[in-house]
Amino acid sequence: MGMVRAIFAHPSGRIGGAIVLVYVVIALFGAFGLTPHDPLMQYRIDRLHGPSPSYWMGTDLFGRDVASRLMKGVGQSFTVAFFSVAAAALSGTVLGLTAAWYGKRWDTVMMRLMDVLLAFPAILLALLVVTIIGPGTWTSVVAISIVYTPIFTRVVRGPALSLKTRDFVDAARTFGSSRFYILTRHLLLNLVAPLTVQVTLALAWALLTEAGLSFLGLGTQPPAASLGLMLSDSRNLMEQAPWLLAFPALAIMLSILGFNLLGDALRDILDPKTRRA
Amino acid sequence: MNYLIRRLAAFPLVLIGVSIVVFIAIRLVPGDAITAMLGTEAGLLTPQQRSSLAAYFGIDQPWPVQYWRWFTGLFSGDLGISVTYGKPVLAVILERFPLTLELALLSMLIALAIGVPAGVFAATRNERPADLGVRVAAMIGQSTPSFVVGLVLIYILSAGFGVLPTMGAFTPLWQDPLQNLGQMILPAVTLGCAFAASVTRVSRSAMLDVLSDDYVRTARAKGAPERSVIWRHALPNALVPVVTLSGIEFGYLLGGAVIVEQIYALPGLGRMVLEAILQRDYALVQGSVLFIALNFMIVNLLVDLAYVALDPRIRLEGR
Amino acid sequence: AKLRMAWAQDATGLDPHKQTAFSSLRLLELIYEPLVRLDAELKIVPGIAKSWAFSADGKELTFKLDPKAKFQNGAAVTPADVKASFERILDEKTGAANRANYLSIASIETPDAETVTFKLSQPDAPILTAMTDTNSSIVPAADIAAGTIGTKAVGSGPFKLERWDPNSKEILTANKDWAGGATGVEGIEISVLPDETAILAAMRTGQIDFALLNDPLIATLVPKEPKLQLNRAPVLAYHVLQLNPARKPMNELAVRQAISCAVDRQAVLDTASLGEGKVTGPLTMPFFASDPNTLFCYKRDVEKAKKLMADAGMTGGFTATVIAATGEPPTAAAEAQVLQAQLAEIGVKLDIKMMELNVYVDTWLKGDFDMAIALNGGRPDPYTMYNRYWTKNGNLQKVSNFADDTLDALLQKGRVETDPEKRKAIFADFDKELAEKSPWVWLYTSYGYTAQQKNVQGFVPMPTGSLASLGKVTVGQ
Amino acid sequence: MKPILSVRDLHVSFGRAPDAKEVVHGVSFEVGVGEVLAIVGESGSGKSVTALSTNRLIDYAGGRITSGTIELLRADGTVTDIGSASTQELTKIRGAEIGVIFQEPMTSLNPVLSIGAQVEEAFRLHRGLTGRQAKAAAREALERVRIPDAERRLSATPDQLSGGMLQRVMIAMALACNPRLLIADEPTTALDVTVQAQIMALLAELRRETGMSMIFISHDIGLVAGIADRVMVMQDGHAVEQGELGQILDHPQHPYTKHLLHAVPHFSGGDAARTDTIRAQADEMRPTVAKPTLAVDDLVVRYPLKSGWLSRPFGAVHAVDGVGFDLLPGETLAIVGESGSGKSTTARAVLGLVAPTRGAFSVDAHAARPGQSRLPVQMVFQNPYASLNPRLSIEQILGEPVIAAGQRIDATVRARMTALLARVGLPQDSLARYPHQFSGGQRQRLCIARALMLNPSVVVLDEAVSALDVSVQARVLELLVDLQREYGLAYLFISHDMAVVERIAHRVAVMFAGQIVEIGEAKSVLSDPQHPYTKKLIGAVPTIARRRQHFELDTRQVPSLVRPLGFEPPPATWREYGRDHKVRAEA
Ligand SMILES: Nc1ncnc2c1ncn2[C@@H]1O[C@H](COP(=O)(O)OP(=O)(O)OP(=O)(O)O)[C@@H](O)[C@H]1O
Ligand SMILES: Nc1ncnc2c1ncn2[C@@H]1O[C@H](COP(=O)(O)OP(=O)(O)OP(=O)(O)O)[C@@H](O)[C@H]1O
Ligand SMILES: [Mg+2]
Ligand SMILES: [Mg+2]
Repeated sequence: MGMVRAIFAHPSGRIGGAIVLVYVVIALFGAFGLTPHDPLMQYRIDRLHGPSPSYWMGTDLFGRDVASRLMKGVGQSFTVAFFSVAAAALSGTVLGLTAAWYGKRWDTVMMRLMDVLLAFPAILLALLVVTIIGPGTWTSVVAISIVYTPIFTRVVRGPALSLKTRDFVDAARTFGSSRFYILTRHLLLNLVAPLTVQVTLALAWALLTEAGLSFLGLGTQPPAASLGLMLSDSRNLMEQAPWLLAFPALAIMLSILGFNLLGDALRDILDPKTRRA
Repeated sequence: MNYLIRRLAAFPLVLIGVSIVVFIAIRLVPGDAITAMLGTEAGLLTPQQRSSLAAYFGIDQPWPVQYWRWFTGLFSGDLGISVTYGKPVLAVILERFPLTLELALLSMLIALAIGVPAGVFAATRNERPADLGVRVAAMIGQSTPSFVVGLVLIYILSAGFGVLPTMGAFTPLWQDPLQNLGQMILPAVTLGCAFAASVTRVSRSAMLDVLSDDYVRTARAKGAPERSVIWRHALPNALVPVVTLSGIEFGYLLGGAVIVEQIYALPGLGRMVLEAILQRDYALVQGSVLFIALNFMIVNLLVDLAYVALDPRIRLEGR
Repeated sequence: AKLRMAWAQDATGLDPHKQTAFSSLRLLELIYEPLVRLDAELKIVPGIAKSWAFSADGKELTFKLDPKAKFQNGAAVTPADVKASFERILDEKTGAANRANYLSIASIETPDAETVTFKLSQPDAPILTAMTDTNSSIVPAADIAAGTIGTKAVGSGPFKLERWDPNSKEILTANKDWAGGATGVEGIEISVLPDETAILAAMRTGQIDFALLNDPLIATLVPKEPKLQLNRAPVLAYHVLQLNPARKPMNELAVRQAISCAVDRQAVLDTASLGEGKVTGPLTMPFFASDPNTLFCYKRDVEKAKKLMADAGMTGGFTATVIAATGEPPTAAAEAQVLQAQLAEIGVKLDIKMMELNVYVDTWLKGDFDMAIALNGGRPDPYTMYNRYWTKNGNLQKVSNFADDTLDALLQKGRVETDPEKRKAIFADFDKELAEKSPWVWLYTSYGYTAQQKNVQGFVPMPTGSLASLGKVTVGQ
Repeated sequence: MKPILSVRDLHVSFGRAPDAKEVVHGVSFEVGVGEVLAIVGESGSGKSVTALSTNRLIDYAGGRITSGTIELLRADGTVTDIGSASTQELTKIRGAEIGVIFQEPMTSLNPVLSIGAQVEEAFRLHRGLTGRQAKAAAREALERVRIPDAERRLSATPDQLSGGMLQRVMIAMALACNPRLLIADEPTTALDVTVQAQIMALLAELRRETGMSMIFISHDIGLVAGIADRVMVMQDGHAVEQGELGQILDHPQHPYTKHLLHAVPHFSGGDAARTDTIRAQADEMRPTVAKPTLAVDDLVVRYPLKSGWLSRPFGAVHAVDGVGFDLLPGETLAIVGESGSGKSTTARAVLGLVAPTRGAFSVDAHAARPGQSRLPVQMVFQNPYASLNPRLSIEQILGEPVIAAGQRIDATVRARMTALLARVGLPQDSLARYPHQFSGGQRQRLCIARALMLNPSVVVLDEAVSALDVSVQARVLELLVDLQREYGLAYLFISHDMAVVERIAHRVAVMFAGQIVEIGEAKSVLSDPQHPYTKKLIGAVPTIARRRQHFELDTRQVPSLVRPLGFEPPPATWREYGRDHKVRAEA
């Protein structure tokens, strides 16, 4: 609760928090079907209608209400972004922590492995994952989390290496504290700040990556909507129906803006240097 | 020196790892060169026809045999023959690489040329309106998908102004530098946009950290003018994170920028890999992934070396 | 003048006997020529052969070659080249795409320097149409012997391939020795612009004279440009919803018919292709095609569909997965979504599964689907077009999963019949029967699009999508 | 004659107008030409802020001069009001007329620029020198501050020089343009005593040479005694007292000044050493107690150095080389020595944080009571900020050793926590708080409480009070002594501060280059050092008694600890002085 108050006391946290909150509300409305129209309903006679009082953001090729689909899509995109980032953060943290702690060969092997993953073209990775578990929401989650794991590994490993040499870790060793205790309480707990910031950044990037995957048909499966899919579906209709591109693009930009602002605020709030005592 | 040799010694191991993963990965994906070539017509082939085509594409042997053949070929610089291009894989890659390198360099140049000054500017006006303006612009730049930027740019230029750099018929730099730059500028700007945005953000926060360091105070105490304090004393110390970011992004770009290459019809590595995958050109996929991985590792190494050049405190041995 | 041309998908190879991809054929037909060709009405006209004739018993087909026909290396096209080309096609090791159409060839004879005679084991009317295919092009016997087919393109067509950077560009120059006479342009420079919006942008700024378009969403923008012209030609390829009659409940005739009745084909066409096309039955070639309104349930009838479902004991409907390839055709995802909405009305719940093209092809060839959205290629001859699916030993039985005595008999009858009118009657029955048995739900045929600057003259759009008429195209100032 | 600097009623605040926090409340002082004004006071009293206001560097830290005048007498005889000077004018004044030396030489030099470039810059900016001339001037400047081999150092970067060396570079830079006023903000706090002595000597000499004025900031009155003409004492942003050096030292008026002079430890050459020597009693009266709690014999710690392709070792850093001592219950052994002499490494080896290359140590568990932890040695680290995990609550921090020992946090443990907190003088509600909510001294008390959670018999204190403010230091020392008496703790106390050592140690061991060169009873060693190194060390300690003492300049380098592979030092021979005092004989 103190956290929430701190975010809203921070100037960019206030804006970022408000944006993210609005998105969450929109996503919840979408999830509970509180949309102006049925997002899957095809109003044949109203195909490719521009924004109007009955269709706030116009209709798509099928005569479906863009506003309603956007509300659904936000939920879908956020789900993918949230789960993939959570998975990447979790595995990246475990790998980064152990790499930093055990060092030596394990560290070398892990970091080179991460290099391999980073060096791999993402689409090949995605294609592979897709054929193993079939296309869809969870495929995107797995594919995106594989792409982001090395990044989290690096983000964790660097500070963990320096935390490892801090006096309180030495102190813990003189008490004979268990490795697990040291790793979780002394290292991990102090990584919360960089991790939180990275998470908000990764959330933003995951939204874009989901768009890229949908572009290749590997992401969300139609007729479900995600911001990325709506965006890539609309590219060849850009001239006939610019609203099809504009609204999802705006939605993505605004949400990323929100995450970034929130990330900036969290960095300030969680940084002991700038934290108010 | 020692460090360099040890890092280089790790290359082959990583590359072997990459090669095994890519070899298996691409074969696990359904479809092969035959379905890629014939599409649904592949169903008309008799088993005899199919096996002779498989032999033609070199995919008739068991996987380990195929791998071994390919792997031993590597030592004589033979990455196999691309079935799409009918040429040695290495030749195909090297043909495409200059463009990719040029595009990556250009976008990085644009990103650094815009991002660093913008970041520095914002940092020196911390929390004032100018700073907020730069930050919001950077966030917008970072959050716009590159294909949206590309499509909108093309549309505005062609439909709005009736001008467009030559699409397709790509001219290499050494044939006609002007024509080449004309073709490269839009894609480079498209990529550079998001890149510059991240550079701006990173250099801003690095500068903010550095500006509160003691030696900056020392420089001021010496009577150095503000310009010199910022550019000569502070900036070099803020470059490490900027180099890290640029290195990672540059490394990615050397793997090709699929979407931008696609939109602007540039024959770069990214599209080549995508098409090689779609056409199940196994040798080309393997060769290019290996090549991209090698590039990535070299860039990483260069970044590490750049750290040392930038900051004498950093020692490589422990890293 | 040079013709500056663009397309989104590049050729994938140069072997005219093996390459079946639409994009490869468009390039190869500018370089190679078959014995005979089709014109815009799909009538057979001379190619390398000046004239041809079936023997009375229909078991011998004789061609007289055009003495002017020359390969781009200067050598004349001889009966030996024809014989070698067909032998290459027939050789199982080649893996030639068209081999199945020539199984009736018993031997090939070359009595003199102008004549080639094909001896057939049985009368085979469709064989002549098959020979119009670019996949049956004549290549130099010497190149076959040298094994350079596929790496070096030497044909007898209007243009010579000067340079090919796959997925980037092709440079073609006029073939001065072309038997068809002088070409209208000095050469063609083809750019591969993978994004069709970029093609349109390049045409708007006058960088490109002529382009091939796939996506109706882009094509429909062309007529709005004052300097541009859109050419559309109805094509033989058809959009279809393939059912898998080997899987429950599609094995029930009533269920399949119910699906057919529940589909509003015009609506699919209107939405997915912006109305660019024509609702069609199984046969798409104008000469054989029936009026769609005479076919089973081509008028949407949801009540009837529901009744049929009830008859099959499926009142509650069922769930099925429909596969479609990403971007191939560009309308696939849209078609799937419209069909999904329509079938939902009779309780059939479709799950759409988009696949990368090769994965799709692999799955399709295994017949491993409940339903599939497909764009299947058409052939000028009904037998050639459908024997693979609907004869009992058709090569693609595994895909169609549907063997039917009536259909099989009709196809065999049509194959040996050489009188065009009688053939037409036979295939009309076939068309009706196929629509009624509804193993698949045929939807519509779309247009093949080319766009050009208005100063480009002489291009003839073809139902096969062929660009062969580029040989005579001129670019005005 | 006019004073060079005259400050009147200076008020400085931080933050923007509405929430501005004033930290200097109306300070006035003058610095005469050629005079040294010392500003003393505890941490946070506003010394730095006052000094940095005189060239408006405070602007860049977010500070603002809200009222008052600062008048500087320029070289050309004019007087400039710094408070209203333009930025251009200030750039001309800074460096040229007012030079500054900061506390932390390690962080105050730009790490990415060469020493030469940084020193040259001063000449470029104010003298208009360029190229070779600037370089030559920089070399001369380095020579002037007695940097050996100046030519070569020009191209070195700061990380390649020691702290003392860097501080000389700072001085060279500050003096480059012969400023008429030098601000030295705690220029030696981060340095060893011996190095400190050298820097002080250098400053004194340079001042004689150039006749510049100086503002010298320190919290160590002993140090000030050696250099200042006049002293200003600050407390909470007020100048509570100022006057001639002698007057302040001999007749302090303000209670705070008195406190500074009397309550905080000052080195007095062994006179203040502890007399409750356990060892003497043990030897004479209770031989059974003579069993040491901790005995260390021939401890060796080496860090191998590797090079070449295959990382072949070519030598080793002999960080600790054959150290031996023992420690009785209730006794304090202080280890002194300058930076890098192996003090911390010895402590870390005893704690098991580094693996000794050789040597034995035994910890006598029976010496203590039941309820003993598995590790009867506990540690208190130098930096109270760094040794407490900022994200754990005090309850979690105190509970950690208990959990590590495999016990649960129950009511008895909690009771012990509160009792210990009360014992070290912390508020009762501390358990739910976090480290950042405590001051430095309080944090060090927390560390002590944590070390005591499991009834250790030995506590290792590595520079445990060095980071604390002088008056806080005194209180923590008292606490330590009390706790020692109460629990019979044995302390291994590591410090470079002789004044502190004098207050707490029963015995002193002097380390030099990884070896103990002198060890014995505190009073004896401190008042009558035998080894030349010990003599030098003690001679370098500034004291009030040795007022205005003339420091000797000494530019010798510390010996390298890097030894070739397989090198073994010759066995030590010891000479005995008195009952408990022996000295290593020089080879
Ligand atoms: N940049 C700043 N922002 C806000 N407050 C500051 C800033 N710098 C110093 N202060 C406050 O001003 C007061 C005086 O600080 P100053 O640095 O002058 O103390 P000092 O006497 O030099 O202490 P020390 O001996 O620790 O160096 C302190 O309360 C400090 O918290
Ligand atoms: N991990 C290590 N690897 C190599 N050398 C080391 C290592 N740790 C310490 N040393 C070296 O061992 C020597 C002794 O270091 P130590 O930290 O014990 O000195 P110290 O007396 O505690 O100094 P200070 O007063 O600065 O704390 C130093 O020369 C140091 O450089
Ligand atoms: Mg200070
Ligand atoms: Mg130490």
